[in-house]
Amino acid sequence: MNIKKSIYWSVIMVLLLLSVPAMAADTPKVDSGDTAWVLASAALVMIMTPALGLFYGGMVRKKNALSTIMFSFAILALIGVQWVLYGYSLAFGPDVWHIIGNLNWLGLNGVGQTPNTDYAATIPALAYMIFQAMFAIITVALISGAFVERIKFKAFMVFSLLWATLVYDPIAHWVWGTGGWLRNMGALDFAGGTVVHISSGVSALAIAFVIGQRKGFGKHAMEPHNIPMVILGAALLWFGWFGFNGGSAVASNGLASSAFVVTNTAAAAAALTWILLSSYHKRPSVLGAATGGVVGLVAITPASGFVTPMAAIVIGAVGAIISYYAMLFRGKQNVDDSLDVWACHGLGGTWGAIATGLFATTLVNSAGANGLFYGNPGQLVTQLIAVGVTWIYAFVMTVILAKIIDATIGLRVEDEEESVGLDISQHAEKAYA
Amino acid sequence: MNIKKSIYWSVIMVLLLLSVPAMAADTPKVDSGDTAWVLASAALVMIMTPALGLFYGGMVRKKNALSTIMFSFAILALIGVQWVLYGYSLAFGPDVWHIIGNLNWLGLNGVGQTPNTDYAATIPALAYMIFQAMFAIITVALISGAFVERIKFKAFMVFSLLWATLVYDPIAHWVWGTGGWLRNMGALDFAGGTVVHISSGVSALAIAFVIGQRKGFGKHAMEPHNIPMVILGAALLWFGWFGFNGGSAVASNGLASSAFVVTNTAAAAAALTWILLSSYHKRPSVLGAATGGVVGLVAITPASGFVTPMAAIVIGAVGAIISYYAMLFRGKQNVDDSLDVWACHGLGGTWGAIATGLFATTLVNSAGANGLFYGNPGQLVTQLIAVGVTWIYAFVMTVILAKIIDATIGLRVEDEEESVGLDISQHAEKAYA
Amino acid sequence: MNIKKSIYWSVIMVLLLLSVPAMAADTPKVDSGDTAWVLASAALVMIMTPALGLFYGGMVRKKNALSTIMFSFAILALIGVQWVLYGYSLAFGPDVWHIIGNLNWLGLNGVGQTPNTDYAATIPALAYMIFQAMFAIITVALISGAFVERIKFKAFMVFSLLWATLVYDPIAHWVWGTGGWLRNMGALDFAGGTVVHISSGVSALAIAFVIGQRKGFGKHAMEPHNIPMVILGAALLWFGWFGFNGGSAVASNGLASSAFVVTNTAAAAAALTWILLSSYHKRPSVLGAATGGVVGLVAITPASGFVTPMAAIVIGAVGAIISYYAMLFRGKQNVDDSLDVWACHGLGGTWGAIATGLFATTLVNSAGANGLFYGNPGQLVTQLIAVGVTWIYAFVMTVILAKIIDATIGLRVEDEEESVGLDISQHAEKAYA
Amino acid sequence: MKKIEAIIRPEDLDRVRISLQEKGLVGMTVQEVQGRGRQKGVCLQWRAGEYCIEFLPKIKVEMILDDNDVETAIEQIIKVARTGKNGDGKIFIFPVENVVRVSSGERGKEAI
Amino acid sequence: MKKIEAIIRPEDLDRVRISLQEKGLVGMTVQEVQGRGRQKGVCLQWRAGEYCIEFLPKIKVEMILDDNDVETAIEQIIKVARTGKNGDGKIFIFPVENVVRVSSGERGKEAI
Amino acid sequence: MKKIEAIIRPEDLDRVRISLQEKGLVGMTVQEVQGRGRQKGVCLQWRAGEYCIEFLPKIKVEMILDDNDVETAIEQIIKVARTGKNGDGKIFIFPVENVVRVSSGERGKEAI
Ligand SMILES: Nc1ncnc2c1ncn2[C@@H]1O[C@H](COP(=O)(O)OP(=O)(O)O)[C@@H](O)[C@H]1O
Ligand SMILES: Nc1ncnc2c1ncn2[C@@H]1O[C@H](COP(=O)(O)OP(=O)(O)O)[C@@H](O)[C@H]1O
Ligand SMILES: Nc1ncnc2c1ncn2[C@@H]1O[C@H](COP(=O)(O)OP(=O)(O)O)[C@@H](O)[C@H]1O
Repeated sequence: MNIKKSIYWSVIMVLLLLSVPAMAADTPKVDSGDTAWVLASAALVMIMTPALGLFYGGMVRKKNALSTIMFSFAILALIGVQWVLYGYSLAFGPDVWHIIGNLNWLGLNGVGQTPNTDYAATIPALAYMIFQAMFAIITVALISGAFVERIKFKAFMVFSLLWATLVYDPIAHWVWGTGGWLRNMGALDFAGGTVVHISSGVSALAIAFVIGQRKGFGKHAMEPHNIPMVILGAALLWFGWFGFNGGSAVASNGLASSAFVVTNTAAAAAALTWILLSSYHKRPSVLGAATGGVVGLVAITPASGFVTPMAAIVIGAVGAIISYYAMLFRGKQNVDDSLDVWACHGLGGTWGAIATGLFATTLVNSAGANGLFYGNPGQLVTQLIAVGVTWIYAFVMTVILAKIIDATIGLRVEDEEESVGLDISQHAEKAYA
Repeated sequence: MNIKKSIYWSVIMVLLLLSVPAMAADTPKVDSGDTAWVLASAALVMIMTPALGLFYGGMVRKKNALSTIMFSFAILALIGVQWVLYGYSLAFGPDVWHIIGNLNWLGLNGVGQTPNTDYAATIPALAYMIFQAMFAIITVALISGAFVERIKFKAFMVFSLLWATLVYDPIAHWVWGTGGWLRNMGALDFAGGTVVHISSGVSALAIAFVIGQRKGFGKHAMEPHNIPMVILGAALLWFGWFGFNGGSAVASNGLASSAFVVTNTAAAAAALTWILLSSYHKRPSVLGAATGGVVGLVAITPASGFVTPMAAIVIGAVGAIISYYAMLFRGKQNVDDSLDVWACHGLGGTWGAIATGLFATTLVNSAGANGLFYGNPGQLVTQLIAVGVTWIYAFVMTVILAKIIDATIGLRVEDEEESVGLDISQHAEKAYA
Repeated sequence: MNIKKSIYWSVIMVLLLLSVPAMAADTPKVDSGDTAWVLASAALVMIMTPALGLFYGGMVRKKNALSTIMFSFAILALIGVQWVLYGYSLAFGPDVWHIIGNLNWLGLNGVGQTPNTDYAATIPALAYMIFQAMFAIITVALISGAFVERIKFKAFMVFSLLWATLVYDPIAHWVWGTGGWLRNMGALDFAGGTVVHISSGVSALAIAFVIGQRKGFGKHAMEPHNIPMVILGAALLWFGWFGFNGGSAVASNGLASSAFVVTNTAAAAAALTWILLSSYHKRPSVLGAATGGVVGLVAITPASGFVTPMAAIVIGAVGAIISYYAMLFRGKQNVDDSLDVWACHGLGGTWGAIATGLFATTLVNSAGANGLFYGNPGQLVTQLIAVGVTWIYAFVMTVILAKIIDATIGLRVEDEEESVGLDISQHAEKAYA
Repeated sequence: MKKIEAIIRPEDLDRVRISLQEKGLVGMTVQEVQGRGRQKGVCLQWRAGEYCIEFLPKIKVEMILDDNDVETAIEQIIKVARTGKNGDGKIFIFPVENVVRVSSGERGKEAI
Repeated sequence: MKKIEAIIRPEDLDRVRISLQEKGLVGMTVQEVQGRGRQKGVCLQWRAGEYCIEFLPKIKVEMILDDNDVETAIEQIIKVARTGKNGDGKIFIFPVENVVRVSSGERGKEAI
Repeated sequence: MKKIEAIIRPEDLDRVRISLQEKGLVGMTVQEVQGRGRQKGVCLQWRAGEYCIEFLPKIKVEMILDDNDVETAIEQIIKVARTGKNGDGKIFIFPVENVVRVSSGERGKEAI
């Protein structure tokens, strides 16, 4: 009796005691380690955008070096403001018909220092927001590889703002936003194969069609003016990509570590593959190694939270092969997607999204799904749908936007301005004295 | 009775159990997440100093490129040692008359692996110390923009050591040290508007007066020799600034995230504003975008732990406008503060400190205070006092130090050495072969 | 009675309650803060390898700039794959006879998201693995300073793969692997004085002997083509080194902070010492400051988890003096270890390993040991043995490998290829247009 | 034999080269130079405000030609590089005493 | 018409340009060169120790002038660039056969 | 007095300089140029595939010489730079009217 009572009361006291953390679990609690990793990751992703500017800038002619670097830097400014004002709300705000966020979070209204458990239960909502900001920024900047050396700076800024708003924000909502229809369908995209790479890569192709070739394209050599700058850019991209993929776990745990590992592995495998391909065709290429590394990073991005390191080697290597031959192919066409955004990001992202449908395994991420090779062909179908939808939407919307801008303020600089170079003609500056 | 007893004992047992963490709370405990973030932040702030070297180095003529980069790199070495030997003790050591730390912590004596709860309750005292070291380093390096292309290297080193000891260490103590008089007064300076930016920016103006103009100033064009290098520097500064401001929360939490967000937002808004200003006056400037970004980072620094993202947009944009016109003004005067440290950091910091008095809100930081716009005009007054005191102290002390050095070892190189360039004349080296 | 019973049951309940975390402690638990710091550190160490490429690349002639940068970048790819496939298993896998790991962990089999308590109890095994991967990568890349401007790219790749497998992986096992014989002996090497720096530095000397001097060595000046690039590389190395040493605590705690602090302090002291040495002999050197910083980082590496900041100043300064005069000495010999890997890393690492035997104190790290100055001469002996063994093994193995490669595919390019430069002859690329 | 030095706009180099090649004039040496003449310098932007530089980037094309080819070369260059505006550039003609081909030791016209 | 090529110290360029402009001599082409002559090379620092280079950076100023202007130009250059020490530089004078202005097709003196 | 302009391979510069110095010919001005002649351009790699450039990096060595030294200089250059293959380069000889040394004002042969 007494015993029973003692037990009874002890249990009650213990439950009471336990209820404190239980209650605490109701109000989501910020984990300092997870927050540290996501903030560090946001910083890492931020540096990727100027790094992209260097990566691209080193590949153009000297007279357009600054202009090319500026595309990325200006996007950091432009989308840095757009995202905070309304971009985040459109992409991640409360769902409207599964296609877009509403404007409740305008000006980050209600995005505060406590977690939003819809997206990340253990980090401040602001941390998640700024991590996502960096994704929006770099995606818009990626496109600039398509129209370097000939676009009007003003047209570039207008295009970028519209594209971010009408292409990126919706796609991000579909795939990542709570209630987004592709997310609901079960499409897997850990860190942005569709949202970031297909959207930008396919749009690059589209705008390359509209703006047309550079003067002298296919006739005169267009020498990369500073390959060490390209390598520096690639290295910083690789470095930042650990935040891009690793941070997409929005926690500092085994999954983040796994994503980090496959990221490095795929990049290494792809760079190595590109070195071998270029050796086979001519010589082991330095520019090629850098390009290969980036392509491997692209390819692993959507899969990075779902696959094993051995799969990462395959994903990286195959990604490199696809992009390599796609570049050769594109070079022979009349399309001047000057820095091969389509071949690198469009196709790299497409392959990565498909590979996710092949190699994903719940052994790596129990919150994910199995792919074809783990007995779930349905996932591949879902991935293909997500890929197809993103291709079509991005391509069509970009053509429309580009045509409208071309018809109004004009996309392209004057011939003489192009000859002189955009640094002088658009910015009244020279890269080097 | 029995019930009561059971309850009684259960409660006691439970309290006993709970008392373990309670006691643990008395001895401050290191939080691994907070420590991770502060260490990462210290690394981020460290890279800012060589980044500053590149930022400045790209803006000078080729013959002074190395010399300019060296200013920052040498300070990393010099103050890296000074801080550990006695600088930290002077700035943060036990208070003497509210104006300086004593020398108890000489050689980091007593600065150990457990937290110093005066400064940061959840990270090792050594982590706080090294985070602060990076602030001392970059502040001294910032001044170098004023006297590039003409100072004797030796004079530079002596000046820097004296300035760190007699200007930086005291001001840091006043504002941040336990017992410091401005801190006691309630002056808010989250990450260094007064301590870092006003102190360096005003001192830059002062030493520019003493050392005089470069030969040919206002007569010949002095072309920036490598603007991509400037952009790289600015990008790394932006990147590192997340540690500068975000790390100043000395914890990995909502406040750190908020500081991170406003940092990016202000920088973006300022860069965008500068692009627009330069478009209005001539063309959208690349050098201007980089400069604007840095100015936005400066302006938000003191406010970063106290204001909302929307306030950050205003702070960044207004900061850019102030610095832009201040540069135009300075350029027309006879003062050769060559890389506009005063216009960027002196005025940016001043505006930021004042803006803190306007926009600060305890909604963002309950440990802070409200500013004018949140009903507390007194805070603005406090801020103005802190600003005024820092201006006067930094200016007067720097004039005195510079004059003494000029009268003894001489501040300035010979005319011929200046013509040939400091790389050859001071370092017997050439930047590029 | 009742009281006793109540106590009795309460205690049982409480123990039951406690047993949950107790049991949890048996299955090692990932700490988010420790993981955040180790992942961030892995990213920091990763950037060191391309940084090394820039550091080395700026010091060679323009015609070999890309080739030199490529050495590091290609290693990132090559060893990034090797490590995952079998390198990690050889170095850290289950011990075989205290000299090598077995192949159980081939393809990272069994290296998962939970901790391996043998190496790091609070972070995922994958995080530890990738952190270590970055060490293997940079070590192999370090050697490349010895044979720049004349090695065949293919020979370089083959050599690097063999060296990683037959030299690095075993030494890493001896010193760091569970069961490794030097570890069992009590040799202290916190972050790689023997494993990383002696092994690479001594091997550099060995391969320099085998490959022979560059054409014109000692006759024509071989101007560093881009010193700002060297400084950028050194700055990123310094930045990354915080992860190298700080991350070697494999936790985010007081020890990590201490390692971080001594790292910065030794680098600063060494850079300052080199500035003074060069001033004494000629002028304060910029290239020298960068070199000094790196040498200080090398010297503190093995000691970084065991010594105080004051010891770090001595270790850095003495390291700089040793390397400075070793370079002067080497320059006068007929050995063309072109970028002085032996003087910087071989001797810096040797001095650091010995200094660990002098300055180590359990006050800093209770899991370490005391050195001579703290009353334990035995530690110095152990350190000397570890140093000696590493010297001999690395030297002999490298000579053998280099000779075999030379006899088969040939180590060195044709004279004409060397004259034209490796960028064109090996890679069909030009660094700058 | 004559030497012509043509100072042209950098963006015209590719087209000048091709137009000369069409006439069989292949050998040439080019370099980047800074020029000033009737064409004014250019004002570039500083961080705020601007600064003006006195020299503009130009390309100097040097060709040693047989006397008969001089007029052809001049025509071809003018055809491509003329816009009629200041800064189109100049062609200078100089006497040459001899030419030696290093690889063969040939001298004179054969060596061009 | 003559061509003068003046090899000067890089730091003198601005002042040389201005002093020539004062006499109405505006047209010129300049380039960075490496020179060696009586002035010895310079020893620069390596990481430890030093290495010596044989060539020093110089500026070459080329002007095509009317015969009457040659002496003026020489005077002006000497006025500014002379320090009396080795390395002040040299002025070479060459014959010119003709000048063509690309924009107008003018030849001879008018085209300068 | 003559001026010789030798276009050589960049990798030969050090040896050319030394071989001229052996004969007491020290004064010279060199610059990096891009050349094209019988030697074809080179095809470099793009990220995938390749592109071909028409110009190759060369070094131009300019020397003003006393008439007597011209043949010596030519010989020395040929000795070092000849491989017998295309691209060995050319030496052009031009007349010089006068030389002025800036530091002393000396003219003519003394000034070389
Ligand atoms: N007198 C001169 N001597 C040497 N170079 C000249 C001279 N005049 C012009 N040049 C070169 O020719 C270039 C074009 O000359 P400019 O007068 O601007 O053009 P244009 O004659 O076509 O109007 C200049 O930039 C300069 O390099
Ligand atoms: N004989 C020469 N041929 C070509 N260039 C020369 C000759 N002599 C001198 N120079 C050039 O003139 C520059 C100055 O010559 P130098 O003999 O050093 O000075 P100075 O004659 O004023 O004492 C050299 O750096 C070189 O570029
Ligand atoms: N007619 C020419 N005018 C000016 N420069 C020339 C001419 N022919 C050759 N050159 C220069 O000489 C270099 C070597 O000429 P090339 O015909 O390739 O070699 P080689 O005559 O030794 O076979 C070229 O790269 C170019 O710079």
